[in-house]
Amino acid sequence: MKYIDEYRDGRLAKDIARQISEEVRPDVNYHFMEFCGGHTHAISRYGLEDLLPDNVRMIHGPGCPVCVLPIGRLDAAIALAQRPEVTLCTYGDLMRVPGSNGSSLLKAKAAGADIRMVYSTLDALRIAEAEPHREVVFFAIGFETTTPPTALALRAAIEKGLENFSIYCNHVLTPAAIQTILASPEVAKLGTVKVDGFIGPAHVSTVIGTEPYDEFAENFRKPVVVAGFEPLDVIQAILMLVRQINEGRYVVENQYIRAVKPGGNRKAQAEVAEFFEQRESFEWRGLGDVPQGALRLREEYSHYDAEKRFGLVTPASKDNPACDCGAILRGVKRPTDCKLFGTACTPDTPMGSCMVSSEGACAAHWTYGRFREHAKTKEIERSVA
Amino acid sequence: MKYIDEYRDGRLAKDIARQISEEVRPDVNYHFMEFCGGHTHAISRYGLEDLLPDNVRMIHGPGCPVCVLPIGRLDAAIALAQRPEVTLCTYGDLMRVPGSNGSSLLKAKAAGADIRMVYSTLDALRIAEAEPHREVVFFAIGFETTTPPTALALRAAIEKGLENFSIYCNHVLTPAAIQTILASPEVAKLGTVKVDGFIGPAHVSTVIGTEPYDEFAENFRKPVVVAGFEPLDVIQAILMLVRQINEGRYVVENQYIRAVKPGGNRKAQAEVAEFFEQRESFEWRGLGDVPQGALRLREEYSHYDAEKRFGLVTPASKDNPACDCGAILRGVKRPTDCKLFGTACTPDTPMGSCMVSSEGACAAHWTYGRFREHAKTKEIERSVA
Amino acid sequence: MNIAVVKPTRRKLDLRNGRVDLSHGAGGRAMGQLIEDIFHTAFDNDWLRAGNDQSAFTVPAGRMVMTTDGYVVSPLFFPGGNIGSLAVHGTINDVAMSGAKPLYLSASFIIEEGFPLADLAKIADTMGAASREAGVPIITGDTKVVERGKADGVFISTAGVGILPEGIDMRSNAARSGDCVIVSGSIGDHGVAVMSKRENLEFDTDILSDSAALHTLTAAMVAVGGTSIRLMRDPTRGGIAATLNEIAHQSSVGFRIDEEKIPLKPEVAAACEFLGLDPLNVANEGKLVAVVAPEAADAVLAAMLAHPLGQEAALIGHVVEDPHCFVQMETSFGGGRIVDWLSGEQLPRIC
Amino acid sequence: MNIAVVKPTRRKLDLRNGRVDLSHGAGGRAMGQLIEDIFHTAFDNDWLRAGNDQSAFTVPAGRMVMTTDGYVVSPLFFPGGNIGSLAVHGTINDVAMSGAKPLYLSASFIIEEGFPLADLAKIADTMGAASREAGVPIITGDTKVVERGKADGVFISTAGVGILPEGIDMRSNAARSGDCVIVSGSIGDHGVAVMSKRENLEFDTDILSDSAALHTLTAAMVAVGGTSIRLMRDPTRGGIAATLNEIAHQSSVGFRIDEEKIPLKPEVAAACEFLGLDPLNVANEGKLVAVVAPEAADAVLAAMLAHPLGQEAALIGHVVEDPHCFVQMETSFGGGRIVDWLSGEQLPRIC
Amino acid sequence: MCLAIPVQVKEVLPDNMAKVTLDGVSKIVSTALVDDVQVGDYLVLHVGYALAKIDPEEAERTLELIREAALGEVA
Amino acid sequence: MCLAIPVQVKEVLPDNMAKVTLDGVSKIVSTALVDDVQVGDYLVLHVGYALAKIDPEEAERTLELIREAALGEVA
Ligand code: SF4
Ligand code: SF4
Ligand SMILES: [Mg+2]
Ligand SMILES: [Mg+2]
Ligand SMILES: [Mg+2]
Ligand SMILES: [Mg+2]
Ligand SMILES: [Mg+2]
Ligand SMILES: [Mg+2]
Ligand SMILES: [Mg+2]
Ligand SMILES: [Mg+2]
Ligand SMILES: [Mg+2]
Ligand SMILES: [Mg+2]
Repeated sequence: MKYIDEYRDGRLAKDIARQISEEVRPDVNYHFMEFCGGHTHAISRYGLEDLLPDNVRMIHGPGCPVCVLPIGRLDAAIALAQRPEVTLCTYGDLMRVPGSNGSSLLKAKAAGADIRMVYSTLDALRIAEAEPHREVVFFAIGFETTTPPTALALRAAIEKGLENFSIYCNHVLTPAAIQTILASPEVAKLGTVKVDGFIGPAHVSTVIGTEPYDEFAENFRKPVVVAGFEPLDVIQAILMLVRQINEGRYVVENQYIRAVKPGGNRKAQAEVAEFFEQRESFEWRGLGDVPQGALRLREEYSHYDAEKRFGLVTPASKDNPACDCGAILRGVKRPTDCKLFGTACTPDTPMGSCMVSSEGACAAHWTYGRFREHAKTKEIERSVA
Repeated sequence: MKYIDEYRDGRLAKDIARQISEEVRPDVNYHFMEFCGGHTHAISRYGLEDLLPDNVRMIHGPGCPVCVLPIGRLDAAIALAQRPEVTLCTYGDLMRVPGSNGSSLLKAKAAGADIRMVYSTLDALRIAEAEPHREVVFFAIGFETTTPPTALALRAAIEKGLENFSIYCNHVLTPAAIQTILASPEVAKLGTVKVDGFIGPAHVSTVIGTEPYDEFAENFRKPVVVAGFEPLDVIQAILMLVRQINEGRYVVENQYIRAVKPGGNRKAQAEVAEFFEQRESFEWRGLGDVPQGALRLREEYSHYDAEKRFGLVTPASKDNPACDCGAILRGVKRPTDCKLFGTACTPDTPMGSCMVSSEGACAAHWTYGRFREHAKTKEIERSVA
Repeated sequence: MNIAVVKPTRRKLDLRNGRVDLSHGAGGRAMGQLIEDIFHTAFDNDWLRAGNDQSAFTVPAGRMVMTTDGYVVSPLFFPGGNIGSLAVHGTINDVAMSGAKPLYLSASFIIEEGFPLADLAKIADTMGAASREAGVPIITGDTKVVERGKADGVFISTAGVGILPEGIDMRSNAARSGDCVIVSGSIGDHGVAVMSKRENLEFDTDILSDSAALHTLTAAMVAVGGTSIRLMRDPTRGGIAATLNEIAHQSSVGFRIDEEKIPLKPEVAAACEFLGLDPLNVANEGKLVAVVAPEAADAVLAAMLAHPLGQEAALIGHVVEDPHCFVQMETSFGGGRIVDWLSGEQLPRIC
Repeated sequence: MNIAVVKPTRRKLDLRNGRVDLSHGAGGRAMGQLIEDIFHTAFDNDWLRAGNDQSAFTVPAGRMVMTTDGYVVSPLFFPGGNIGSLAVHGTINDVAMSGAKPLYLSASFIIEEGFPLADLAKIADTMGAASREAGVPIITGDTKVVERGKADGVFISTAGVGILPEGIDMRSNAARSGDCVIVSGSIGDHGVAVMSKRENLEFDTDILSDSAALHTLTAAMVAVGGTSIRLMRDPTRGGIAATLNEIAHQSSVGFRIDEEKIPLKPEVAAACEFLGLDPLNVANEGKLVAVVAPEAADAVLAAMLAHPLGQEAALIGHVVEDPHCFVQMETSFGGGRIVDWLSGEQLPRIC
Repeated sequence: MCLAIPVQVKEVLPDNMAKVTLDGVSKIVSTALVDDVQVGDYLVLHVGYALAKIDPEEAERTLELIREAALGEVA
Repeated sequence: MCLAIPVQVKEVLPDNMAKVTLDGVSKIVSTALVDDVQVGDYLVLHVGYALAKIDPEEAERTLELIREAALGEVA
């Protein structure tokens, strides 16, 4: 598969890893946050951490839209779907995310709510056209990648005069979240989370470009390397970060130059700007309220805004108190720090959203990496015996 | 079963039959038409013809609402049911009646039309209440018995404000049909159908009473005996007719006096009068246009009249040319006179409506009586051999 | 060496309020748990617990029979049983009607998303009890879940195998003129019990479905009747009218039966009047019709009367020569009539 | 004597434009005609034509197996087959995975009102052809029709029986550390072929379902491997990931497999990238996984490679001791990962 | 179309409904078309509605007449 | 959420749609977000929409850099 296989060459990865080991300073600990779940997934799926020297540590960021969706908004979506007149269209990823009191879209569907899994906003439009008597709501979530498709669907709905189509908008903005992390007490003051550099988003950056990161690199003096989601992309980005640190640089570099332009995709940006505007503030699970952290439909498209159309109130989020998702999303904890990980909480019986999405830190570690603890336990046992 | 079992005593029936044989004049042929399919069914089901002397012949009348429904109106109902917004509610009897070109409600349902079989008008109302987004049409057919329930359903729909309920009215009127038969050339002039007396309807008469028949008895000088649907009721009515003929009388007598009053059920009559009015003329299959032969909704209830609400046009009836239903319904032919009877046309593959309803002359003979021909054939063969 | 094995906590199925969802059919752990917690618990045997895709058993040399039926009854629960008891009894009976001894059953479940786990457990428990009572274990199964609106609660298809006693070889074309027709008890109970709970028809009656496994009855009959029993049939869909017509056509004979001899409960007769149905067309699930050579009829009937499931057995008529294959009945009124297959679906008549 | 027997004209089913309606399931003549014109014609054997409620066959003394599966695939027709071929192959395979020789099948159809007769005939014809090709006749069946909206076109449940060669007794808990894991060919073909035609997913590819009856392959394997074949499993729902995890838990072992050795068509890999799926989770219908004692692995593999259905067979890994029952895989990238059951339904991922 | 059966009233219910019975089978039906329905009354039931009361005396008289006719007596 | 794959354009279709392919698997997707799509172009495909073109030269250059890095050469 062109542009895939060549970036999955394990031997090259090992060679780069060796190079990283050679270049890291033994006295320095390198902490890099991969913002994106796509990178988290690649790191776990390909076991990249095994290749890295001990003093290079990856911190999983909040870059998974499923994981950062506050429970209150999921609860609101479930309540919306339960209305008899409503058909809720959603990407499959959200079906199993636990809401309050053990609810989920999957269970609501089983109990009778009309919930349809779609692959694309085009499918939701098609449903609205085919079933004019239903109120078809698209449960829009995602970063800058999924927002332009939502905008295009809205444009098409307006052109086709589809009065029964609306959008429950949960699109969030990456740069605002990175800003919040860097400015957070844990990172900025307390130092409980050390972040020496960022691996910047791959596909988000195809839309927004690399320019939005310049400000952070500058203001917070942290290097940022935008990288593709294939394992070689990630490991090369780590090498690039190590080199910037070693050289005392903190600029934005673009490893994913084959798809990302500095200015991003202007056409997509224009589509988004036409229909959406920034919210003053929006709750990200784990990060709390993020200023300018999300989008909403512009006033003139209120008719298509499910929040207004159905007078949705977002219940206060009642996070499961035993679930450490919040801390994990901030990089304060790792999945294995959670008492529920692998016992009460598994992908079959997820207690938190990080265990659902395959980009969630908990799910990625469970699905691909959990043998490592046991392998380590074994080594420890052996050395003790 | 009280009021059932006592009227099904075969020994009493045989005794009465013997009495009939004794009383009939050997030189006279007695031709009695049972108007009602209910009587036709009882005669076939219990083999009453076997008990009667050869010179007493029963002629099956048109008293089966399923059989007399013109194909054009059935086609209109099928077309109505095929509209995506319409749910057509119908008594089960109509499901298998053949329309034009091999169509039927059963096949239309299989092909996707929303057609529901109901037991009572109450069920149709319940559907309209439960599914406010559907246009629920009740396919109303039947004689004076089924009309009052339709009237009550309409009253309830109005009281409940059910805007999505309407009626496709095919209710027909018995006296008008009897009038037409008696005035028809076959009976009145040509004499191709000899009718010496009538067995009058059982349950229709509970509603309209016996008075409406007085006119015919008088004008056409034909005795009428209103009779119940149990076999003893029928055979006693035959005896009563034989006696009137022998005595040269032609009055209306009431054998079914346990349930029928001379004036009928005034309350039911008032309900019907409230909502329905006579049509100037209406096609009865077999009889052609019958003046004042049916009811329609009154002008003030047009909103509930599916014919007006959906602008229904009744296509001209294209009767299957090989099907003799028409002649059978007029008493001109018997089922076995039809070339298709028992070969191409059986209850499994009905070609005409008389083969569908168990009150249809063809179905009744097929279902219960067809062994008789074969028995006769056998006797003939034997006598020939 | 003492390696700590951390295993996922097994969360119990919520048998009170839970519902089947699509993950229960996807081949993952959720499905495994559904199967274990509900079906293995209810059916309770080592074949299933072994968790193979098939189950093994030992047979002697000889002739076996195999049968299958799908169960789609609505409503799923009715007086006297539910779809689960039907799925066990019905398939045992189809084995038993050959004269064979039923040995094992398989069960395939197709479940609609949203089906209450409590109802599924109740159905499975009923099946388990019916299979244990009959001594015919359910040794292998399958579970599929389909989206809401693509099934009707739950459908069950069972298959069954059994072994034939030496020399027994009943066939549907074996009825001969002069043979006796025996029915094992009152007709129409099952159909009336189910219809009494059907939406829009609801009526009240004490009638229970007759759903029962008839293999001990057939064994008793075969023991005395042997090859004199020409054939046996359980008159399910279409009632004894359909069964007699099938046999008549398959054997190219006619029947003469006597309405007065056919066992019929007054409530069933009354319910049929309400619905405009003929009890001869109404389904049974614990009755059989046997065609028996005249010389053995008395002995077979006596064996049936001595069996709890045949206490009301009756000789209702005879096989006659008839090129038209008519099933004729002398009515209690005294006349003759034909008893025909029902045309179309069994629906309440208005006419 | 020459009695004129007037019989109803048998009107042919309209196999071009006709549809299944409720009368086809009501136990009357319409049902009889549907069964005769479609199923008896397609399956074409004397067992069915005999018209009994069960069918009889002769077996030698010994051990038999029985299995059942329900088939609810959507869409019903897909590149390389349809629900009918699956219903035959899948159940033959479940019998064959025990090492048994499949003998007979039963088939239970649940059909939605309105289903085109042409499609039903096509499915039945495919089943007939598959069963004849495999030499495993469908000897008994059942047909039910449910109202529109209460099923999804057609569901088929088949059951199968077979006889085990003397001494063969495979069990799901028989895998032991050191055993070899062999897969009979490329994985994921079936699932991808089906998904390519699923509404909203439609993509174009030349991939065909691998649907096939594997009993001749298993016979060839058993012939050389005998009791050294610990167990065999067809990796259907959940793919080889589910199969290996099941075996690991049932046998209390772990697996180490090597991604590079697993046969995988480039188009299947590409389709999985499109859909965000792991080919290890994708269903197969003509493949098997065998766990074989190391000393017999070469011979078994050679026998498989020599068989048309095993030409791409490959040894993909080994059984290891592991109290966690992990299925671990060395990725082609070089790292290690766990291969887990899929959680929830197999859906295209967006994340 | 005019299938109707005689049923006995077991219970008079609100809204012109009644519970009626025939040999141990009971059902709730509309009595809106019949006046003054009492427990014990027999009704002619058609498509879920009572159409008429059955007059027990007339029923007995009809049976008398039938029996007489069977004996060859002219009423 | 940002799963996306590189696909090649096989056919440009009306209404900003295109038939794209990856190793023998093809699908119709929206190219409304990308300008000037030509047959042969590689696109980044996400939830049915192309988000960006892939620049073949930059892709090659990235691979070069990776290979150099693997050899221990500093770019
Ligand atoms: S393991 Fe589960 S409960 Fe714990 S943080 Fe992760 S998602 Fe939350
Ligand atoms: S037998 Fe059939 S075709 Fe002939 S008159 Fe009767 S209904 Fe019509
Ligand atoms: Mg809803
Ligand atoms: Mg319609
Ligand atoms: Mg069967
Ligand atoms: Mg059966
Ligand atoms: Mg299975
Ligand atoms: Mg049977
Ligand atoms: Mg199986
Ligand atoms: Mg299987
Ligand atoms: Mg059957
Ligand atoms: Mg299997």
